[in-house]
Amino acid sequence: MSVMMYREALRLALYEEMKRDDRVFLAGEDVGSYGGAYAVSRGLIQEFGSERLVGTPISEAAIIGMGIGAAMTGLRPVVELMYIDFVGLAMDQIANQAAKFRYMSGGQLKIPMVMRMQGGTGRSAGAQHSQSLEAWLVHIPGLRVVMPASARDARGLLKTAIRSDDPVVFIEHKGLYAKKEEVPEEEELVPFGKARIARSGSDVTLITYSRMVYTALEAAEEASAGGIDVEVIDLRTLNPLDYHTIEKSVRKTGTVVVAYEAHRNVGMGSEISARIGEELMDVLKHPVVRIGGKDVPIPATVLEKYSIPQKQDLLEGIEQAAGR
Amino acid sequence: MSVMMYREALRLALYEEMKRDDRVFLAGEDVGSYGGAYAVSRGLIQEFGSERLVGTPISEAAIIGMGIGAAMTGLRPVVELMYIDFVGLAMDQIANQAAKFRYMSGGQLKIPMVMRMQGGTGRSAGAQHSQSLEAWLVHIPGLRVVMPASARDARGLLKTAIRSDDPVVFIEHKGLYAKKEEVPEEEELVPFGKARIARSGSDVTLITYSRMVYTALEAAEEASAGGIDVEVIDLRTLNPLDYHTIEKSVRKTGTVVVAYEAHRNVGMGSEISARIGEELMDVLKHPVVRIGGKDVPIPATVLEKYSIPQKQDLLEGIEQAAGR
Amino acid sequence: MGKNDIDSRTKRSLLRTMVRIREFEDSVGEMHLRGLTAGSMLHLSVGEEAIAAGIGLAMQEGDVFTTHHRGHGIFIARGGEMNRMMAEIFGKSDGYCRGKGGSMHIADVHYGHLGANAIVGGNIAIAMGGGFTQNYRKTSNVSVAFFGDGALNQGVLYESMNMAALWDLPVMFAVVNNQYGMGTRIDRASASQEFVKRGESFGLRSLQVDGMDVEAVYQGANRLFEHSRSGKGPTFFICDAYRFYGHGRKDPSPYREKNEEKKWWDRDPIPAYKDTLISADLISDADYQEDLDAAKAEVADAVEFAKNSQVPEENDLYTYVYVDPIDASGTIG
Amino acid sequence: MGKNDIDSRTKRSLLRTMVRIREFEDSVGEMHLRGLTAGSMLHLSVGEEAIAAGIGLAMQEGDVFTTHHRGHGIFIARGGEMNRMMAEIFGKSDGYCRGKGGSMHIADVHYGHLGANAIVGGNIAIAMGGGFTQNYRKTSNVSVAFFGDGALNQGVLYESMNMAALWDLPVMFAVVNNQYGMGTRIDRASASQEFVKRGESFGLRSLQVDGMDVEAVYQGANRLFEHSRSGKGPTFFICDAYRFYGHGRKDPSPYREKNEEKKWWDRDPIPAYKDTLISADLISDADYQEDLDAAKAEVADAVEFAKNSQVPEENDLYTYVYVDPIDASGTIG
Ligand SMILES: Cc1ncc(C[n+]2csc(CCOP(=O)(O)OP(=O)(O)O)c2C)c(N)n1
Ligand SMILES: Cc1ncc(C[n+]2csc(CCOP(=O)(O)OP(=O)(O)O)c2C)c(N)n1
Ligand SMILES: [Mg+2]
Ligand SMILES: [Mg+2]
Repeated sequence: MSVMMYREALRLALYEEMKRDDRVFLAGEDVGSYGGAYAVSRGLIQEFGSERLVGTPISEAAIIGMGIGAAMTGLRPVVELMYIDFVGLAMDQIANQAAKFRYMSGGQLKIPMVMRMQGGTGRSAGAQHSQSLEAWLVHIPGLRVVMPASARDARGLLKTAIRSDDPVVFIEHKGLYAKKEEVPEEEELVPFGKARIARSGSDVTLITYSRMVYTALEAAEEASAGGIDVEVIDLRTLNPLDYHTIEKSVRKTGTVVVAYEAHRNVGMGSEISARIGEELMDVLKHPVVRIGGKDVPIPATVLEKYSIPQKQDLLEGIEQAAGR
Repeated sequence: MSVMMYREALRLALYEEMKRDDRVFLAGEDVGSYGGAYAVSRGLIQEFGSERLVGTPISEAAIIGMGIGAAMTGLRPVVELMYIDFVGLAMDQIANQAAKFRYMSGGQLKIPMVMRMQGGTGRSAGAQHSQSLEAWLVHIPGLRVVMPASARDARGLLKTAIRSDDPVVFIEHKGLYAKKEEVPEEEELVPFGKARIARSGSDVTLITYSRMVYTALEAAEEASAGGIDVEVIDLRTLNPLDYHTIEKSVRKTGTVVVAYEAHRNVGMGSEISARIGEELMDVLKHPVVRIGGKDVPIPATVLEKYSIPQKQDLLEGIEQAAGR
Repeated sequence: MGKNDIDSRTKRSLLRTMVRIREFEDSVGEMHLRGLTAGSMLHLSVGEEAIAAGIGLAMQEGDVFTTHHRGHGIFIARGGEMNRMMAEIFGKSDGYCRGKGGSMHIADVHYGHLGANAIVGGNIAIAMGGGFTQNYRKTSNVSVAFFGDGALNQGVLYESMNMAALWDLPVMFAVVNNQYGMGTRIDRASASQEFVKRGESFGLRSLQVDGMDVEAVYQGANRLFEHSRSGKGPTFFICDAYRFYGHGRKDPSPYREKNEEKKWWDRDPIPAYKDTLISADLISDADYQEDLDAAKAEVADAVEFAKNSQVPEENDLYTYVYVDPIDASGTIG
Repeated sequence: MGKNDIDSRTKRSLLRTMVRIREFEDSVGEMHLRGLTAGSMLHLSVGEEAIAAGIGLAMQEGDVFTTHHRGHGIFIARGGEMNRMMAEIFGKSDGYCRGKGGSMHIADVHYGHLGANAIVGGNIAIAMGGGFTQNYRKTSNVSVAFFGDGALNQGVLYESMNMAALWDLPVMFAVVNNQYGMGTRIDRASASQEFVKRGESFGLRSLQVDGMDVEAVYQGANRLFEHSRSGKGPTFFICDAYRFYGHGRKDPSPYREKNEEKKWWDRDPIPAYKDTLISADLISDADYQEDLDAAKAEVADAVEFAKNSQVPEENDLYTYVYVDPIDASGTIG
């Protein structure tokens, strides 16, 4: 094991996959000599040159479209949108083209492309630079959606994403890049569709993903001091969703909190809560408690923190679910 | 009352509002002399001229952006995307600009704009012309989302939308344009946030919206023959959502079916099911039954019909919910 | 024979290709009117055959392309098999897309067809990406984006042209200018008609030709492809033609002047070219008749094939959403 | 005095405006380094003052505009109140956006500012819509979209230019070309630098000027506005300048040659213009000192104002999401 930052773990994955397979390249705004807005690709251009670390103009739709065409013709592009907030400029390419062409062509075409993007709050960057828009992407069949929380998963899932033959939306969290964690020396591929039990517990199942995993772990520690033993599930991939792990945990605890940073209304948490309510009502001791981001644009400045769930909110949710 | 088609009811609303307020105009591809792809605006150009029936180039992002700027400066634009499937080209303008500028400007700017678009299956038009993407829009605070099922509501809600000071996404259904219904002679404004009981019943609450209301009504009739009395709720507006009416009905019936044409995963139905499960578990006699579109791209051709809920699916859902 | 002269075999091919397209389109239009095709939409390229044939025959093996929603003719010019095209348009299992795509989404990796597209402009950046691969792999192949005049006002075109020019990608942006986007005449959609300048201002070698003149298209395409194949970057090729039928087969185009239609019908690229070749003694009447008969037979076969092919079944709904299977524990979200 | 001559009052105003912007920007940058501003992002327009002053002073009452993320200077030139700007950048309740927008979303309906925008190119079509209203109402006002060279490759620019040209809207597309988009030099982003041609090819009256020369900018803007105010349609105005600081205030711009930076710093628009006006006896040293002192005082006041303003409270989170109240039965979805 070596200790490295989330951004370094991502860089390691890119490095390993680009070394392994010369069809893999990275394209996006300032990914080359600048090294990426969050320094994920820093240094890679020295290794791979500007043919494979392709700095692009500010043209989000064409960046994704280029990746689709390159993937259809045999390359394995990793394309980057600097912020997930810009995905609205490219949703046609992502949802109408990348997601659908395999199906529409009756299985003839395949699009082995990873779309890296970065979201979430934490830098008071305002309503157009702080969003969590994964719900848009999970809603569209044909895409895979991956949201790693830990450095280890960041590396292992990015490698799996690059080897996947399907278009994968890979969403990093801007608040995690500098977080240090252990990552195995040896190569590791983390499979899609397998959630991680970030903390095991017996009283309450707390389901979450991406940066909220850490808030959940803190809340779980505090709750355990109060005698509530919380199991924290880190979903890791939202599509495919590892419902199996969710179900097993809920059958054990009978109580669920779902927490997510995105707007609460019609979010990933809505789907999880709905599905548990529909399929596991008989084992639920208490209704699912769902805690999402507020349904307001995300303010710049100090107001930002009120717009997304804080540890205290999760704690209250845990207590509520546990019937305290 | 006079009997008219859904498209005529929409045209009537446009006519009435344009007559009443000369700040109102309609802009979109082929809305002028062509009369709109689904003939909604046919004939209006003769009345209002090309200054107010503005045929645009095929530039979805700029169409919405133009509407935003026009709305900010005092006009009341109705802009049209020919198919909701094209919304991916304009999501930045809709979700980052129209939805957020009032908030980001601390209440200084307002955007009284209606974005008309049209979705759904029924014409085997393929994966890029048949989608129901309302979930993307409902997820974004700052937008209103309206989906009329009946001709009467089409007119009354469009009038309310045009008079709203907020950006409204107004989603028509391609399968409804030719449907004839009674519409009052006198002016009628249908308020936002009020669902309609399309059929009252006591055993099962069936919640739906847009064209699926008709499938629901048919299924309800058949179920009643089998002794299950179904209440059909037509939501009419998805944001604001009339949860009050939902709750009242669910408290009465204790059994819920939610049906929608959009992809099932992370859809509007997920939110409704989640919320009922979370807030009304104590009154539920049976878990919520949720029936959505399949999580596959929508095929052109005969396969289309299998991709969205049919009467038979709703009937089975009703029976399941009723514990038959 | 000079460098730019066209040999007589090629001339006959150009004519034959146009004839094959016209026969296919006329027939598929007829089938649509008879209710035999699946889906409500069918866009014919009758009147645009010289563009499909001219560019299509200038392309080479290994070249790739994408088309807009009006792409039957282009694909036929690139080798598209009428049987599987017709079956797809009928919505049948033997169709190119197994009945999932329909007229607007035909694709064939084998012939380099990366897909027809129902989003105006949606195919452009994808073709640019095909050129990216060709450049990455240092091939001398090209990639062509075919699109209509309506797509000239989709922003992604300019993003794509800029990127292609920036990296000298071997991409042709080919405008099938049929003067209309649905009911909107080109001058009501594009403020300036100086399209060559648009391309040049982004650094593309640009050319506009009479798209009713198949030789002009063919020679123009050859010149532009030469530019790209030799590593000099992308090109912008505007070919002016006319959409003889309506936007969809059933659209009577009330928004067009009958005079205007007549003017263009009089310039129908097929009979004129046939006459030219016959008067120049490059082909005989019998040659032409042979090609026409063969085309008719090919189309008739395709109709039979399509009729006899199976309708997809409910289970087919779920195939080809993803490539990678997900192991048992992961249900698809 | 000839038609294009600038009177001395205006010259002093141009200089004073640049000085006010520079003082504001230097101060706000300092506050950012001291951690007094809210949010991680602060983009300064130091080096671009001549563009803001030159276009800003050529605008008239009733004109509207939108800016990109680097818009402080432009807004100051259009009347923006430093107090409320500074308070907004500090994230305070007395800020223009009540602490919800921050540096990148300042707006002021009163002065026609329809909002700064953090999406590159996101503001362009909105300004075009402002021009739509002016045309609809038959005013002689104009609408200006200010954006950076990076936005030259966003498709929505070309969609918007085409629409504006098609309908003769009084819109200026104003490029604040500071040679870089983050770490990407303009020639690595735009294949061709012939931007004037890009505008012309869409039918816009187009002009490129030295954006370090405030009089050139002012005169160019006047000429172009005249064109639009007289109903002749939109214009495209490229002004070349340089971003003296990094992309954000804290970015040391390692990707730029120090030589290049020096070359541009040597062309700093403010001292040069001051010297010109003084040597031409149009203003005195004392005049300049007076203006400078006033600017410093104004900025110092703004800082005090911002410091003393309240921080927004949790409840403020929920205001201004919508205009229309929803009656009691309708919970917000
Ligand atoms: C993004 C988008 N906007 C609108 C449409 C609806 N539409 C389909 S074809 C068409 C006209 C396209 O004109 P053109 O590009 O000239 O192609 P043509 O039909 O003339 O071959 C329109 C507006 C669409 N399919 N996609
Ligand atoms: C659509 C979009 N893509 C990328 C970004 C990230 N970004 C912010 S500023 C910037 C550079 C913009 O360059 P330019 O337009 O020249 O403006 P400048 O910063 O030089 O004033 C980038 C890439 C963004 N905000 N929006
Ligand atoms: Mg056309
Ligand atoms: Mg710049």
